[in-house]
Amino acid sequence: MAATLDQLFVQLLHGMTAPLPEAIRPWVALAISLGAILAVFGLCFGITTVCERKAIARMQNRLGPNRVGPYGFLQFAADGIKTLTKEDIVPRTADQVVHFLAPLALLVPVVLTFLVLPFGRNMTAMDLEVGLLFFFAAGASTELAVFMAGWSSRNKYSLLGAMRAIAQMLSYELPFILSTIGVVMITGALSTTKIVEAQAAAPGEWLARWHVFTPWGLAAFLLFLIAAFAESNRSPFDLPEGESEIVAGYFIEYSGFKFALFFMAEYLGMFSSSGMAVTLFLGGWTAPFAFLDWVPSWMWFFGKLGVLIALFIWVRGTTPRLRMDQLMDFAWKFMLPLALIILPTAAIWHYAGRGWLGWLVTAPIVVGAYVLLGRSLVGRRRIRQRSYRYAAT
Amino acid sequence: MSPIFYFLAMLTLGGAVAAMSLRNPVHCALSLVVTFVGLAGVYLGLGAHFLGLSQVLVYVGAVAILLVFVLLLTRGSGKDEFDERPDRWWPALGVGGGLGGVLIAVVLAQPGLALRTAPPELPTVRALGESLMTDFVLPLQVVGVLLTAALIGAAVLALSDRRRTPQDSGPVTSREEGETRR
Amino acid sequence: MPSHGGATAKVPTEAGAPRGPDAYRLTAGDNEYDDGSLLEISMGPQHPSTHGVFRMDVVLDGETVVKLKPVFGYLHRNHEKIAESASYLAAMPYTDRLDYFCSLTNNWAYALAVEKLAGLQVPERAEFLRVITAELTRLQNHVCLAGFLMQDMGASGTPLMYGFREREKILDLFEALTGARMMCNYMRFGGCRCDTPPGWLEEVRKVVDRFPRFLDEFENLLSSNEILMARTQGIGVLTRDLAINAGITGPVLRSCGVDYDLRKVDGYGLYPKFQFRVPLGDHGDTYDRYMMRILEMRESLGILRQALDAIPEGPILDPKSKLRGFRPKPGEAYGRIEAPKGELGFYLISDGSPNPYRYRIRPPSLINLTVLEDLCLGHNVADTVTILGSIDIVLGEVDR
Amino acid sequence: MLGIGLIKGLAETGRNFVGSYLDPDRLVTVEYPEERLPVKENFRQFPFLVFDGEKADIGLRCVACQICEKECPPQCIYIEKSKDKKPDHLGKPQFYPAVFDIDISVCMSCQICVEVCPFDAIKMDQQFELSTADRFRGLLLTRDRLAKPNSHFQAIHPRDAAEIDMRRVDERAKAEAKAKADAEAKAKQATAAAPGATKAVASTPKPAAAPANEGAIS
Repeated sequence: MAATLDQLFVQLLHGMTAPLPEAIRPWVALAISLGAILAVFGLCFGITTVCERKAIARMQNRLGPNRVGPYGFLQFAADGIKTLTKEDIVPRTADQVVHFLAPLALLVPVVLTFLVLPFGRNMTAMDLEVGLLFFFAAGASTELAVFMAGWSSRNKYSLLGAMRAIAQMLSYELPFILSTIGVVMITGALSTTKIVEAQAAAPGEWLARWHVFTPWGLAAFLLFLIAAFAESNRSPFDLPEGESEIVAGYFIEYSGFKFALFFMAEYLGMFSSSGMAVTLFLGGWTAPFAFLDWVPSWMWFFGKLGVLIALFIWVRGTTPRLRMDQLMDFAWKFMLPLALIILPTAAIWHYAGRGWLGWLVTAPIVVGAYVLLGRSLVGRRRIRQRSYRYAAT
Repeated sequence: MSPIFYFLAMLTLGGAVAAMSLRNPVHCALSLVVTFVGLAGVYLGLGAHFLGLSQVLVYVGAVAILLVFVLLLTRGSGKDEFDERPDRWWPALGVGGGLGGVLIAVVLAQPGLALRTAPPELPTVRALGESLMTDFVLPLQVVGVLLTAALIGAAVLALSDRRRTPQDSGPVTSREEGETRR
Repeated sequence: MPSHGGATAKVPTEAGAPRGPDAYRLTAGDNEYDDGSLLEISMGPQHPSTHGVFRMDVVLDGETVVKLKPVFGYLHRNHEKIAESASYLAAMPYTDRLDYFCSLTNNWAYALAVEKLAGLQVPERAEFLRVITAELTRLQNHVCLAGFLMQDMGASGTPLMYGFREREKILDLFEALTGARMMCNYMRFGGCRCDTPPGWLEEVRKVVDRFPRFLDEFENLLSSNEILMARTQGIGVLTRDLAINAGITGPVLRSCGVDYDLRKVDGYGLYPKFQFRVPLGDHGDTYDRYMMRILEMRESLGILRQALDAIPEGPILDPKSKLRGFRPKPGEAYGRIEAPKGELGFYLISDGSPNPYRYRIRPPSLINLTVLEDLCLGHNVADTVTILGSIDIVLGEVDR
Repeated sequence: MLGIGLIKGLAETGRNFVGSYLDPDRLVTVEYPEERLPVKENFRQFPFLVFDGEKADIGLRCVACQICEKECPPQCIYIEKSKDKKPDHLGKPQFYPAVFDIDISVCMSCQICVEVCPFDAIKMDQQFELSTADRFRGLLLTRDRLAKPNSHFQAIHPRDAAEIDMRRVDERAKAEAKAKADAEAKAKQATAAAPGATKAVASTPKPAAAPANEGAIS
């Protein structure tokens, strides 16, 4: 029963493609998977926007949307109808073609990144040997779309936003990729499926071998997550759309459905980055404890995804935004060195083993590097809490 | 020679032609990106997954951005169009054609290369990595040193022209004493 | 990046070159900066962060501000002239609309000026009520300011909502006392308009007792936040001399270490009777300006507690004061108080007629705004927004 | 260490997230059309004219003295005096407003008209749902729309209304007593001097001008 449930979607796909001729079967399967991904994550996008608004509202002691549908959960449908029926305004001076293509150029690569995510056991739409590379390659293509949007609008704010976005994405691409290299080193594979399988609990062990349970893995996970915040332009790294400074950044001149596409691409990017974080560090679809193996694998994946997205929302409800130069400093002076330090640490862990020796050797390196780098980052700017004096009365 | 190949070839060539013929430099750069993507598609179609994806990652993700940045930062605003038509296209054609001829000649002169036959086996990433780390370790290191030197040089060039901002130098406190405003 | 002819920002390259804001100021006469190297953007009047209809003409070199021209007047309502053509009493509701966050302190400043002019005495209970309402006003103003400041830094509105939540409780008190939440129109020449409704002082005490908990939460959320500190420390430094020369008052002045609080200096109202301290900053940057407000709120709570303990029964209006046919004898008077934003002064000349001959306001927002360019030069465009937020302006008062 | 402040902040928002479900002091939102807060007694919105008795055109307290029109800071009141006179509650003939308009798109709810009114005729209403599709006539309150019975005033400002009612009853009683005394005196005079040739003019005393600043609120 559990196995059936686990392989439910795999069987379904198999059943749908089985009658087809051999030659086109993989392509049809890919198309169906893509359709399913779009449907599932499109719905996720809708629900997440509502949940985010409600959660942030609760953090701010408000009620949040509660008018459309039960508890306001159909708000996203209302929003969707609104954006679809809105007039699509293109500035007269805008570069019409590029302006039109930008949202598409942003959305397509983002959707492609989902193809290599293993949503469950045997549930990878495109099980490439170089899946991780595919993910990053597709993700890197979004930068250009952001530039296209900002440049073609012929708006000073959008140009500033585009410049910020590109600078930010390029800078965070490095720690984003580097933080995953440790996983590749330990696993010895670029295939996302293999990376997940390597994190399952070994026979006889009760705890899974998630990479986040190791000192280097925890640090790399946090780095990856921070870089994912930056890559998906989420607070506190939402400078490209910093609404208090440059109003909406690169998509300031977009309205209606095109704006919705940008919005959707942002959320899908968040999902795919979170999914990759789950895959690389949180064991993908594997259960944390061996005795929980009976829960269907895709449930684990989506559960972990939900936790990470909740984290994204939580952070957004809390932090102010960084400034551009601080963002750059943080990427190049903190995250990049730390990511580079994590690489040899992962190698040491590989040879020292999973036991106490590994912990004893690697944990101090990671913690020490974190403290020193953090102190140098903050200390150079003399940032600290201050004490204040009072006038003598 | 599947339809996909023809599509990719058309994409690649069309992008290249557009990159050469369009008037707006940013459009040219974006067309070049199409070429890069098409080329990556060709690599993927040949089974060179690693190469194809690296092509996207490096060329689309970095080189194209660099091109666009250079275009935007070095040209004044409002000069989006090329000012004059390239009238000396004869020498350009000569140089380009010569280079193309040399490349084609080199490719055709490769021993044992027969078109229309797939390579016997697809090299895995592991094999690629191992050969890079064993057989080609010296070239790899040389290239690495070269690139590092270029990077440092660029950083030095950029640093010499950098202006100090208050954010870099900590709190600005040294406004002249007793100065009145304006 | 070298700029091509035309205007340049004076770029300090060698040692000894001017540092500080002046290093970035565009040289005079160089208005042809549109050569592609500088970017002029117009922030406002319809911009999410300009606190009303305020516009900043910002010239950027990259993202560094090299010129900033504040443009205001979009909200000009001819307040002073209207007040000169109407009776003394009729100007009172208009003062509510100056700094619409702090209508009660505006009322007080105007009432103070008229009382000086007409020689009216304020009964003690009315003085206590004035202190209580003024300090409550200070609380809600500072709370909102801190929230808006964080909003300008992109904090998704969370601190702003917390600030508004607390402000709401104070506004409820105002509503119960004066009948309106923002446009209170409460004070009269020689006292206050009405006495407290039954149980109002207990309600105030409840709010005052709960407020410190909120302040602690606020500080937990923000004051030690690394991003906030990085965004505000060393940003928009206002020096002592510039502040004094430019006539800056209020928390902005105290943040650069100048001990000048009209509640201590003038000792108007009943402030000499209360124990409170004046917090001072040492750096004069945005963080200090923010912290001044937080610390002042704690002092205000102390004043409120003392006032609530000591408030006597009694009349609330000077029997000599009258509403209709109020004609002060000829003369002039300047009444000023420490409004939440700084020194708010009303200058009045009476020629014995029912309306003032001259009516002039010294608005703290406008005067504090004059240093905006000095604070912003050389900083990032994102910092102009936070610096503007930390100066704490209300356009109703700037434009009048 | 870097990050501590952020984690503190996260804990704070997390606590507020949970607290918004548990602590009514945190979740202060009122879902307005369904839920309504009790209106505070002192709350003021736009002015209305008080009338006594049942009929607005008979019992209107306003005597069209036009003080409020003069004192109104934004000058949003327009009054036209009547040609004829009607007796007020004390029986004294008074003018009444033939036209009394308040443009509430101009009115700033400052309550000064209420404070300066010597007749307790104009008071502040608490009706705030006044949105209208007609921005000209819909926002111009005429005399008929402004006139509201004393019972309405008693309902929204009970403390105030009770005091004013008491004072008015006193005044009336005094006035009646005086009228009676006058009538008796007159009757005595008449019987003493020339019976039958008297003009029965009941010279009622002027209504004691209520201290304006007190009548409204305290």
